[in-house]
Amino acid sequence: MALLRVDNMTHYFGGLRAVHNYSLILEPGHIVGLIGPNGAGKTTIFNLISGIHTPTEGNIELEGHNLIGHHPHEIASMGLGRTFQNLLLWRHMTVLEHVKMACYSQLEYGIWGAFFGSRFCHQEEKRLTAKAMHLLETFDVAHFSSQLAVSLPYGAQRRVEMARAMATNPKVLFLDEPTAGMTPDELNRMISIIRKIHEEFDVAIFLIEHRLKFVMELCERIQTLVFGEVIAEGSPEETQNNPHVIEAYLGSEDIH
Amino acid sequence: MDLFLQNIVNGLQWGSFYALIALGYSMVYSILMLFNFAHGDVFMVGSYIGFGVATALLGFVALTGIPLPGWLILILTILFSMFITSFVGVFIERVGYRPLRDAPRASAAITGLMIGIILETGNLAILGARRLSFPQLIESVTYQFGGIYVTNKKILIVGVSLGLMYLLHRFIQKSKWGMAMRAMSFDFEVVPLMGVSINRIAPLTFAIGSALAAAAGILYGLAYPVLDPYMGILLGWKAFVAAILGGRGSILGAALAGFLLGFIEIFVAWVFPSTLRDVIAYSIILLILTFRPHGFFGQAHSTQLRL
Amino acid sequence: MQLEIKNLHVSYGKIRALHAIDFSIDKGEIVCIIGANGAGKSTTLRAISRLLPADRGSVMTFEGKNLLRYQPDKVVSQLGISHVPEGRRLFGNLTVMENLQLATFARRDKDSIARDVAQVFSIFPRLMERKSQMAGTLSGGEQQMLAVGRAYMSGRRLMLLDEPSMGLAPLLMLSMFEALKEINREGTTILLVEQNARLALKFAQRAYVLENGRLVLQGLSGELLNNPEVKKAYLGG
Amino acid sequence: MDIQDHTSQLHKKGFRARLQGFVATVPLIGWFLGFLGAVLVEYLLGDLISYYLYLPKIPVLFGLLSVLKKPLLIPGTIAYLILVYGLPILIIVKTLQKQANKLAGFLDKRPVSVAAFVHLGLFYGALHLWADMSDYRLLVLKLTMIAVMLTLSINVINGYMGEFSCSHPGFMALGAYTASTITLLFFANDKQFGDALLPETFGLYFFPLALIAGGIAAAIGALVIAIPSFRTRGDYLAIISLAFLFIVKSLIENLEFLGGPRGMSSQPHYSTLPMVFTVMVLCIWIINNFVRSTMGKALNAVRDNELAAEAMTVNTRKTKIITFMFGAFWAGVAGGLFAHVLRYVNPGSFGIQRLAEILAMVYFGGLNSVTGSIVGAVSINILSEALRPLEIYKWIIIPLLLILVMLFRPTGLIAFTEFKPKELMKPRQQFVEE
Repeated sequence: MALLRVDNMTHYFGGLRAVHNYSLILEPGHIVGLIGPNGAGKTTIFNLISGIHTPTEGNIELEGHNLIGHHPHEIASMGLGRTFQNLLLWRHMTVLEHVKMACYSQLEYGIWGAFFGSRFCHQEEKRLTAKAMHLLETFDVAHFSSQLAVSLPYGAQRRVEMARAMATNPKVLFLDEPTAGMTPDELNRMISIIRKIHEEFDVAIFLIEHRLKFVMELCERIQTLVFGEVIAEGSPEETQNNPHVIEAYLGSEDIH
Repeated sequence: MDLFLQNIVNGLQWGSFYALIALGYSMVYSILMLFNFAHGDVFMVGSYIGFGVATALLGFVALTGIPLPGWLILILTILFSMFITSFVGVFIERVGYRPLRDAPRASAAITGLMIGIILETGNLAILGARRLSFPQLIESVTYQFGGIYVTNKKILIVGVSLGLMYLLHRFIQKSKWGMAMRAMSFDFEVVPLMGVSINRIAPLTFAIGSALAAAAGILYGLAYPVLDPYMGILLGWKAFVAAILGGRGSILGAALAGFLLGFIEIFVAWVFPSTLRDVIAYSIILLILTFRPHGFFGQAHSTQLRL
Repeated sequence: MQLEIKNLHVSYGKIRALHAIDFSIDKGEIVCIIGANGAGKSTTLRAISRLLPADRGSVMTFEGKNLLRYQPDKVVSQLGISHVPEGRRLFGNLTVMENLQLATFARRDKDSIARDVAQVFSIFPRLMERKSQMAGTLSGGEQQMLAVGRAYMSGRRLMLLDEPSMGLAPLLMLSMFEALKEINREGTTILLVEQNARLALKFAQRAYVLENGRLVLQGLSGELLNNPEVKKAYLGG
Repeated sequence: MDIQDHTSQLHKKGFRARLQGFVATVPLIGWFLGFLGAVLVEYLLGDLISYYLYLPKIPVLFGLLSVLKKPLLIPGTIAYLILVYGLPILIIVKTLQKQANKLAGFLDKRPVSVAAFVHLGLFYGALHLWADMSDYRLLVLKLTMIAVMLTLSINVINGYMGEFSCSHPGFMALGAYTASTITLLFFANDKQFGDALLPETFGLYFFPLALIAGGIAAAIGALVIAIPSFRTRGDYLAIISLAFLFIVKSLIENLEFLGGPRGMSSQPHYSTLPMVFTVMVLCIWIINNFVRSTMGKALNAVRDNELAAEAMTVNTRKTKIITFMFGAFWAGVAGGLFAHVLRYVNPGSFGIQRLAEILAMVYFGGLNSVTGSIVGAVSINILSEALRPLEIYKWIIIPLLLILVMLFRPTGLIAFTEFKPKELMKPRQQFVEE
């Protein structure tokens, strides 16, 4: 059984068709990439699957559970973690608080425990802190734990965001342009980080990316999206040599 | 039936005040995405300035003996007061809003509220607690159409309001400043790229809104001649509600919602005991906003309070 | 040197987006800046049109005048630098004609405005047909035309273009660049930022390569097109 | 010349550094002891000292009031303050420095609750004595404590969750009227509800229940705002909450059995100082616990980015409902206390002016900060009492002050800090090490 399965998903914004007949099968442990020019609808697909928008048509299943109509937080608790293209860090929260916050659905204490500061509540908070610190160490940002996340260097912010996504205990991880704005050094580091989480946490990964080098190196399969439609799907080599992809994404060869 | 039509007329008059004030809120909102919470008090200040101008003109007539007719004094009063009050708006923009353009919106709201309190208290401090009575510049004449009674003042109030709204509409649709305002309401950030200075458009918007509020203040003074420093609170907040109800930033919406609010209040008071007016009017508003969270003409984008 | 930029630093809060950028453009040139997403291309343009404040120590001169002394609206109206922002940013609630008129807000020369409008319509005849339509209802290509037309109206010494090819079908892209060539022939200097590097390098005479807020390469377009590093990083092979 | 300047500067710096060093070595309990001592001095010798300083009576609010009325009394008042407050506090703090640190160290090893109990007991004792000297002081103190509760509870909504809610006076009114109805119905003989149903002696014990009932009424009212908040934020929510405020106010005006516009009066005298103090401490404690827990931090996540919060498994709807009801609950409780402090409420007490006052306190003190709320409530309250002699000019000075704060610190004086009682009560390290 596929871990994540999207069938014939179509979505309209107003009268505008943003995504057309999109399908995806993500097997456990796989890494799939989604490429395409700006405005092709890649992030829209992420938002549709993670429940931020509800698709006009189509079906989405995670481990056989239907996701349509669920709130994003429910989908996230079911095991779909994600990052955002523009990070969406919380402005006034520290790095540690970010990661702990992502454990919200794992909180065992109730509202009264929080009000009266029960012993159980304190134990839970300690447990989460330990878990969060462990994640932060994995992503090599533990030394920033008490700083505001937005005050960190860009690369560190990216890693904090990934740690935050991992704290939701995802089975599938969606990465929206994880290397945007990174130096080549940071890029290589990001590749090894993604490999590491892929192995260590046993998650399937679905990622949007602009840099071909990155996608080619990581992904087993690549989908190319143009104007909301998948025009090609296949291995990195196939994609690289597909004339449609070259025309649409790399810029057509003959101008002037 | 007659009573119904009579209430329509009353609603039109009552709605005129709301609509004129709501326009000021809405214009400022549409370009700056901020509500000018001092606007209700600008209405009050406008009314007092109108009182001052009218008194001065009457004094001038009495001194020089030049027999100016009442209607001319009224027109002059409205024009002068609108002009003077517009500077109050410019001042508020300069002091309270320009420095806070990049600050959290809540801070600007607080500043606006506080400027409002200062205007109220300042007025109280200068003029004292006695209530002033607005000079009656024109004789009241009552006309009868079938079973409805209409005074010339009512006609004047509704007429002047509609006229001003039409002028505003023309200004916004046809002039280049109006065009710049519309552009600013759509996309604030790139307006400077058109060679348009935000620091000129913003004060202009405040000035126009304040001038309209001043007109409303004088018309209000004609209908209900007793002025007091807190008159802006009651009408101002309700007009603010109307501005929101119309859809924030929508000029047409603000005017229509102003009249709608006027009708709701008049008709509620007609059908129910008048003490229930606020309860029912606000409950209707609450229901409308719960089911149409962006008002009648508002765009459905959620703006968060920046912190 | 029409535009000369030295040691330009720009920061968003604590994060520095541009590090010591140096470059210059001659009058009448077409120059492009290429680079990956988030490399700082748009930031550079926004700094030139003063939408973003430059950090201390930055120097920008345009035709001998200190650019840093000008407010963003004066950059347009007094220096004649127009800017087509990323994503076009048209005023969707204004008609096509109004969008063009607004761009002449600060201009006093009534007659030449009419002539310029006619010129825009002759470059982009499609806009003529859509004259009284709301800009928000235009198709992507028409929007891009209007964005360029609007910039043409507001200032013509230097035109800054942010990704003019974004979201355009290949054929439209070609005609857009044709139009830009024409505007350039009339004497407008063009500085454009492109993600589609191949296209940009074919169009421009010179190019700068931006990586993570630093200029890493510069040269004539032809040279860069054949540069193996550029090929690998930006031309997809 | 140069050298002299230099040395005098050095000396100055030395003095300031010494002062700072001294202040830093005194634990909180030391200051409380000092305050208690000063109050004792005033209690025993206040009348005498003020008589010899030609003051008409002991300066009630640190002389702030009388000074504005009669500037001639300024020197006397300053002398009084130095004699009664400045000197005793300094002497006590200095002499008991070691003992206080030892005591703080001892308490630090006990559970937090024990330490808190001792601190609060001491503080309350001092406040009680202080308020005992004048009815006016007592009233101001109670109202200030209620203001602290109001400010904190609105901070939960406006600061921690970042909504601009305007309905706080409405919540307060719900609490005030509910609690008053209960106490008047059961424990008081009055015109509206007739004779007491239960013996009056039970009253004080049932009063907390009445307060809770008031809080619950307010919390239920808050649902009217919480539910629309799922779909809308910012201005529209502000207006919905404003409409709610107007509805509550004019509804009460129309309900004859609640006294209509005349209001309700002769509530039993239940809001005693220990009662108000205890409820306020509970309020601070519970709110502080909540906002420091991960569940409470969800409010910040919703404020800073709702989308990211949802994607990180935060149930934003539940969070919003909890926040509005929680904030409203404490406003209701504060309203109940308020009604029993003044022993008279009418709908006019819960209008726009009250809203402006509450907003002023929270934005002055600082958003997202318990300390800020306490500082804001206390300072605005004391200021507005102190400026009372200026009559209406008070309402020019306070708004101006607030505008200045907004211009220079748009989120308030002490914003975005955590309130950590345990840290506060710790012995001061430097001294212990020596």
